[in-house]
Amino acid sequence: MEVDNGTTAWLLSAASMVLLMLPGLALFYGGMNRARGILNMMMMSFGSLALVGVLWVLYGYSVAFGASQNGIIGDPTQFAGFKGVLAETAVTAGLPDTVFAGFQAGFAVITVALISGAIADRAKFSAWMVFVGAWATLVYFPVAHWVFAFQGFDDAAGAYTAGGWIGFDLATIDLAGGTAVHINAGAAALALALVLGRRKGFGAEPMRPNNLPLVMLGAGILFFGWFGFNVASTLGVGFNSGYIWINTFVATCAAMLGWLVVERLRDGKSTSLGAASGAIAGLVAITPGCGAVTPVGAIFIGLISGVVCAFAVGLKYKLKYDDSLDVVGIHLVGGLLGTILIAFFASDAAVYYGQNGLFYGGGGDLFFKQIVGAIAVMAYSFVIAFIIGFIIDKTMGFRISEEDELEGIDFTEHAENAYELTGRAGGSFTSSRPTTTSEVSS
Amino acid sequence: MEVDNGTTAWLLSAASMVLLMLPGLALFYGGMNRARGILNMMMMSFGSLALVGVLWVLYGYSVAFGASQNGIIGDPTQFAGFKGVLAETAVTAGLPDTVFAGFQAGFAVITVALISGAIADRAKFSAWMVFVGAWATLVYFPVAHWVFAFQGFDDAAGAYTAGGWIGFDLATIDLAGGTAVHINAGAAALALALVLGRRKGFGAEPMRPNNLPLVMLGAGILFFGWFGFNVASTLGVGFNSGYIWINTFVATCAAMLGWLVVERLRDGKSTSLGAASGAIAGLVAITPGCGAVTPVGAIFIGLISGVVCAFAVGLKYKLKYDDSLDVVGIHLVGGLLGTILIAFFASDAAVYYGQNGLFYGGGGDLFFKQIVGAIAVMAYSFVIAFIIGFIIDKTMGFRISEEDELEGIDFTEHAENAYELTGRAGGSFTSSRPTTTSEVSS
Amino acid sequence: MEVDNGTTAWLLSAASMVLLMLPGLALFYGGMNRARGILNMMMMSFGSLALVGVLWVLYGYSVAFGASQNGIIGDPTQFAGFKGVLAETAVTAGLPDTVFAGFQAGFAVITVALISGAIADRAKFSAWMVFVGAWATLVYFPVAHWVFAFQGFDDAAGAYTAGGWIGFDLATIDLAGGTAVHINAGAAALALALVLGRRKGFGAEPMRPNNLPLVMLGAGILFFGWFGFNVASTLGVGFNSGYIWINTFVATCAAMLGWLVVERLRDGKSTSLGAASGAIAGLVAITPGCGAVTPVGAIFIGLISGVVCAFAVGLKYKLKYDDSLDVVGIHLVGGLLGTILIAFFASDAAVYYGQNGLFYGGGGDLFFKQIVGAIAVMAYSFVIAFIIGFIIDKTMGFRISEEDELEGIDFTEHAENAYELTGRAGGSFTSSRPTTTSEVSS
Amino acid sequence: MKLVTAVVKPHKLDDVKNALETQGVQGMTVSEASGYGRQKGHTEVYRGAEYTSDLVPKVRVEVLVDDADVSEVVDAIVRASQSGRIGDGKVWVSPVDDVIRVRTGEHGTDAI
Amino acid sequence: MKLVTAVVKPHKLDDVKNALETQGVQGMTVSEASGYGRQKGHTEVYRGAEYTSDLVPKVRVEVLVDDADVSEVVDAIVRASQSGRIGDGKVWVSPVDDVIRVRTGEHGTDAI
Amino acid sequence: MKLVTAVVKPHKLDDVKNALETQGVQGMTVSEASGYGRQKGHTEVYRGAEYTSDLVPKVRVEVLVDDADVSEVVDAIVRASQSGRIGDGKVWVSPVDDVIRVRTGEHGTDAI
Ligand SMILES: Nc1ncnc2c1ncn2[C@@H]1O[C@H](COP(=O)(O)OP(=O)(O)O)[C@@H](O)[C@H]1O
Ligand SMILES: Nc1ncnc2c1ncn2[C@@H]1O[C@H](COP(=O)(O)OP(=O)(O)O)[C@@H](O)[C@H]1O
Ligand SMILES: Nc1ncnc2c1ncn2[C@@H]1O[C@H](COP(=O)(O)OP(=O)(O)O)[C@@H](O)[C@H]1O
Repeated sequence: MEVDNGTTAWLLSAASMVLLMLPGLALFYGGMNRARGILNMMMMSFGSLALVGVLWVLYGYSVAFGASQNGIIGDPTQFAGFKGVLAETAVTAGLPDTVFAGFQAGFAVITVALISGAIADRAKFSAWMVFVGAWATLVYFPVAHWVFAFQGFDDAAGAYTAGGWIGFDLATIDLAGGTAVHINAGAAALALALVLGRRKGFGAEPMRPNNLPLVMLGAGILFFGWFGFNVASTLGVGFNSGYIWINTFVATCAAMLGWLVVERLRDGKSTSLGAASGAIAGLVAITPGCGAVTPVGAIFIGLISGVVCAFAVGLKYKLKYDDSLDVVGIHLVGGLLGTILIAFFASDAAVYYGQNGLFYGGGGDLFFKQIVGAIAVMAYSFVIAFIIGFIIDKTMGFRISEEDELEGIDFTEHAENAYELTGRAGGSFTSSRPTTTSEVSS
Repeated sequence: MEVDNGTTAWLLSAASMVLLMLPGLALFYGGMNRARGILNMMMMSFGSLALVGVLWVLYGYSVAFGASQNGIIGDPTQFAGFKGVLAETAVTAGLPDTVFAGFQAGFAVITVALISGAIADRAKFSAWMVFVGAWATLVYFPVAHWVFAFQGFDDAAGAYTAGGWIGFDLATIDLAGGTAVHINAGAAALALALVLGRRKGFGAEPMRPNNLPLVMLGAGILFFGWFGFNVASTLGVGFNSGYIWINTFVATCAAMLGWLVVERLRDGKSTSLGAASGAIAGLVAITPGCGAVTPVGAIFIGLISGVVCAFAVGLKYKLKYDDSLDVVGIHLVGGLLGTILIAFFASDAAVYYGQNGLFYGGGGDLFFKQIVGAIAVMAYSFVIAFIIGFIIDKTMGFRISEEDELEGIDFTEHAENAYELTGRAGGSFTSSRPTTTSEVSS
Repeated sequence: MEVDNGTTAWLLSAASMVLLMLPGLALFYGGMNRARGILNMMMMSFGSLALVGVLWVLYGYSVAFGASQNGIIGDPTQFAGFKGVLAETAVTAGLPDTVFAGFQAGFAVITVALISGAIADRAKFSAWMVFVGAWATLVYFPVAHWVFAFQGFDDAAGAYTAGGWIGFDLATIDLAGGTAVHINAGAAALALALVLGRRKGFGAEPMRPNNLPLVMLGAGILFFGWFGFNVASTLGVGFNSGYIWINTFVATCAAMLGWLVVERLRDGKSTSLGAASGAIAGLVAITPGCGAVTPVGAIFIGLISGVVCAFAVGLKYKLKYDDSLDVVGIHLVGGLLGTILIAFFASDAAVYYGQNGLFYGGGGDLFFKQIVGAIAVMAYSFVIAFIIGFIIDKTMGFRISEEDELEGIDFTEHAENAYELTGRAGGSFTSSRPTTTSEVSS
Repeated sequence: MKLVTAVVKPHKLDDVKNALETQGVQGMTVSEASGYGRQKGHTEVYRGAEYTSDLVPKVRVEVLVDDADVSEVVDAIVRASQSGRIGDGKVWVSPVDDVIRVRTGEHGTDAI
Repeated sequence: MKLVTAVVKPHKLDDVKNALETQGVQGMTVSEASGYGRQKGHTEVYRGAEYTSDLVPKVRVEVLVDDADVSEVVDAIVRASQSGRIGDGKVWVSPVDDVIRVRTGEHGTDAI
Repeated sequence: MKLVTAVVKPHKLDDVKNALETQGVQGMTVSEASGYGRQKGHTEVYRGAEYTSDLVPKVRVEVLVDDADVSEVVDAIVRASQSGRIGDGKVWVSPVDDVIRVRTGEHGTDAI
């Protein structure tokens, strides 16, 4: 099949935009963390980029997008080491498979990184890296197959003939990963928060964000990349791209409004952390349905997710699990909302899916499909993540020592402190770490 | 009409790039602010994103790009809630209207956010949000119609048959918003600076930027996004795109040089704030004429704007209005320069407009058109912004209390402090805000 | 020739992405610097953007891509001031020359900026700017011709008929600038480090990075932009774009892993500076060969460069040259590695070049071509940079006074301090610079 | 000789400085601090959770003075930083055996 | 009146604060510092190079107290911050001639 | 026992530290400060406006010493930080009633 240059151009941009979300996420999480652990938090994202990236080429892409074995998993050897992908003829609907494989690489890398927000300031970096490899292999790659694999494009029918059991067989609507990305990461985050336990001082000390401007920048970068994430998930360019872009945009705006209004009414003041969190909540919630609802539907989904998540992030204090940076409150809750609200707000005016939800005269079967898809991914991810985490904890140990936690994980795990800002002065000491030096030798 | 995939691909990228300018602007302004108000400054940008984004879908796009009512305003009901835009047949010159609507959304959001730089550290967030809604509705949406609305594309003639009174009827050259964006925002900024009055200590304390690396990063992000802003404003892809890209690039470079040389000669030293400001001044000035001048013309426009704006930012001390972050000195002055210099530097070698300015043997009518367009927008925006601001001030009050201003607006309006950088230490206190805590309950 | 909209769309995006690398680099270097010199470090990047950008339009593009004079240099007058480029007919292989000229502008700007990392905290800004102009003119523009100039595209043969002596005549494989960008900048950096001498305290004080989150963000932005850099260097869109994207991606991941593992084994802990440096090392090393190797080959090139560069950055302490931010250790070493490893890992499965290296049954001639290309650029750049630096030092002086160096270059050269973070408090003093003020006058 | 130490609200720093200059004081040392006294901190709500913050940001001003000038200097500081509300701050006076000016090596009162 | 100054490990601040409150102490001033004593810093390896770091981060707590309360306050601080390891910190007591509460202008013991 | 406090130029910190170690001093506490004395700050021009800055960054070094060692320690500090130019800094000596080592609970001279 021939390459469509316009489609390929957009997918190349979009794939790169998706990758920019990785440092965006690292900033968003890192800035929200306490200062003593910002680097470790960022390193958990960068570490997952490094490892999942290599695994993706070695076998991950093949597990996710190899020939479907009954909708459960792709053939893990078919594209191992990208053999077969590297053929000029490997082009689907105008898009070279290599470009598709690159676009999807970003999804894998980011989904794994999302989990790290739940275990701030207390996880051994080595244990995290082991978790990354295991969870990507056992959970992400197969789940991506369940949701994103559509195979055997029949040019005559203009439709796929095989694929993953959720996306293809069950036909749950999830364009860009409400289930495979957000519910998936959110459920794993909850599991790890339980395995690792709470930070010392959780619920007693404020543990305020160390650098809110970086949080807002991180959110802004995620916002930007998300347009690649959502819009390019149709793997094409055209009319659909436009309204998916608009839906992504306006749901984010509405969610910010929703969150800020909740804060204003409940706490008296709207915060910048609320604006950033609201934006992410909206982006998460519109991810599965961005191609299934109208812009007005997107406004509702955004508003609802902004309001609900603004309350959901408080749950951890009540239920006493330390989901440090609100991965559960935003990604799991937002992902569930977004996946299920499709059953209400889907409209056939959004022609990419062309289905109507309950509010537009549609039937209950879509509701069923959405619920099953969401719960399946949530349960699977939670259970496997818990098991992996438990095994790591019992063998190599997942958590750093209490002493190291008090000292600060950046220094004890990475030998670094984030900031040495004392500027103009000649002496390089700072009050936050020792730097006067007697000698250096290499 | 059929969708052109290449054009749509570029516009999707460009629309996303334009949105990235919003966090870029928030950083640029936030970093330039004093530390006590960086979050509030960033929140004014994010707040305008949230509100204007929703209004855009509800009626803004329709006011700006609905069927022109005598060039004054678009039909506000035609596309309300994006009805009508969401039709697969809504494609103009190869570009789906949904994509155009997304691209233009960024312009709306950013123009409103630009204004906030003039009222640092002293505006109630709620009052700002009211202003955002009112000014977008009464000023931005109609003015965007005046300048950007071109309608009824006649495929045979290859030209539009209706549109806004400035862009279409008068045919002022303003490709990407010298008038509609920069003069518009700059004039409103001046009005608000007058309505709100000066910060306590203005002209007596230094009020230095709190985080210059963020200012430079913000300028860099704006620079990046601006290529989407300017280049994609032709709504096509091709030869024109290339030289508009080059003009945008080289005018920025030249303006930086101009500003840095002024600082060197006048103050003895070139500053990083000067480099960042110079880049923005150049980008502002080339915005209207990027498709009308040659690269050498762009160098001149850049140089002139860099030099003139480097002086213009000092005006506020002389005239004693507190345009805190130089919105007037850069956007209003740069926008006026850029709009008017077209009358001199336009060259028919730049085929998108194909007109000659005074320096290339053109006539004075272009000068007239540019002046009228510029002054009309400036006057309208200033007057309406002043009235809106005045009403807000007399009713709900626009300014925070003096005590809150001294305490710091981030804490008093948003319950936050930007930085908690004390790192490695176990105790979470910092000297810049209280954090020791007796108890937490949710 | 007709414009290909898809190709042009991607190149417009890519050209903008490449420019975003400039602020990315400024952050990466700035954050890695001591606090007293972060702004100067960023200003060296922004200054090179400003000056090289203008020179590019005036004559740089013409020197690099004007009609080849025996492969040594382009005709410097042919496109002076972009005359001739601004013709609608100037389209090569579907891409307007204006777009190509913009894309290549970013390469010029960034290559020069890369050098600055070697001379942290001690170079007069004015002297640096003189160096920028001279080195760009005498080294970068001609070397870009040697490596990147391919001219006289013969549509029938589908091949070029003239070009630079390295890229075209010798046919060294260097898609995106292993030689022209990284070896070139790295060699010049070494020369300047020798001309300027060591910082006071080099080898005795720790000189730790002042802001590691900005380093990681900078690396993330560079990563993003690099996809434009490498992938768009084929000047087309299609199958090749996809695997070049993948190669760039996975080499980066592998290099991060390599560097982090070295740190873990050697120092006991993996650092965030290591993750960021490893990513850049991988990106540098894959730059020349991204179109010549398979993804598995890219993993090896990445791993090797991550491991080798992790050791190479320690050389400066042994050999006692102050390559402050490791331009030599990463760009020169990584560039050499990447250029030479092609001779081993090239595979004809990568159809863009379709050549086999030694590990895939290829012959030794490719090794020879790679070595000659690498050494020629290294030697030329080092010698000319040393001469330029030496002359500047003997005439205007390249280095600031010892007193200014102790005081901090940001303040003495740019009248600024990077951070004024004391937040909420009313008094604007900080301990790192004086700000209480008696009066202000403009 | 005495050392007068004042812990006051940050935005009073300029006023204190001016008052001291008017008093003829020739030097001072300033640093950041935080603290509490009668002013016990206050309850904050953030992200739906409630905190009680105790330590409020302050600046510390230290002035070396001749015995004779102590009460004038203290009065000047108190006047400049007094608003009558809790949190206004604390001033204390402690004995100093000797003062040395580094530049000249002078000792005692001359060195102040 | 006396000024009790304690330089302790940063993560002991909350414990010290609570101990002082239990003791009935009504105020304190806190600031950042770094230092060394018997605890001599340690060797770090970074980017393949070795460093010896000397200055370790600490917090400084200052409390004005009545002469009568000095030993109790010192004991409370020592107990709260003691772990038995080097780097635990230092406490010292110095004389204060006068204390003034800025808000009221009160002098002496009443102002503490 | 005495407390020697020195406010000196930041880039002299390493020299002061080394001088004290040579003198056999076993510990010190360091913090950031700013101040002015004879050195009155200077005029800066920024973005076309002129400022007079008064407070210059300094570091404060505090050393607890035996009465017998005071003059040696003071001399060592002065020598290490003296450049003969204004802004060199100030050193002062104040009495200390008691010193306690937190780790061991020792009091007095032994605790220094
Ligand atoms: N007993 C004390 N010891 C040390 N510092 C104190 C003491 N009491 C108050 N302070 C300092 O004075 C500052 C202002 O105290 P304030 O709340 O005005 O107390 P009061 O009204 O009791 O004087 C506090 O933030 C603290 O830094
Ligand atoms: N002689 C001294 N003068 C001033 N401060 C000291 C002195 N000795 C120790 N300190 C302070 O006390 C802190 C803790 O000291 P530590 O290492 O526990 O010493 P020691 O065990 O000798 O008491 C140091 O970081 C330093 O700030
Ligand atoms: N009277 C004073 N009280 C407190 N600190 C002082 C006093 N005079 C000077 N200092 C401190 O000493 C530092 C250096 O003072 P310097 O300008 O060298 O003054 P001088 O030459 O008068 O000793 C100042 O920055 C300030 O921190």
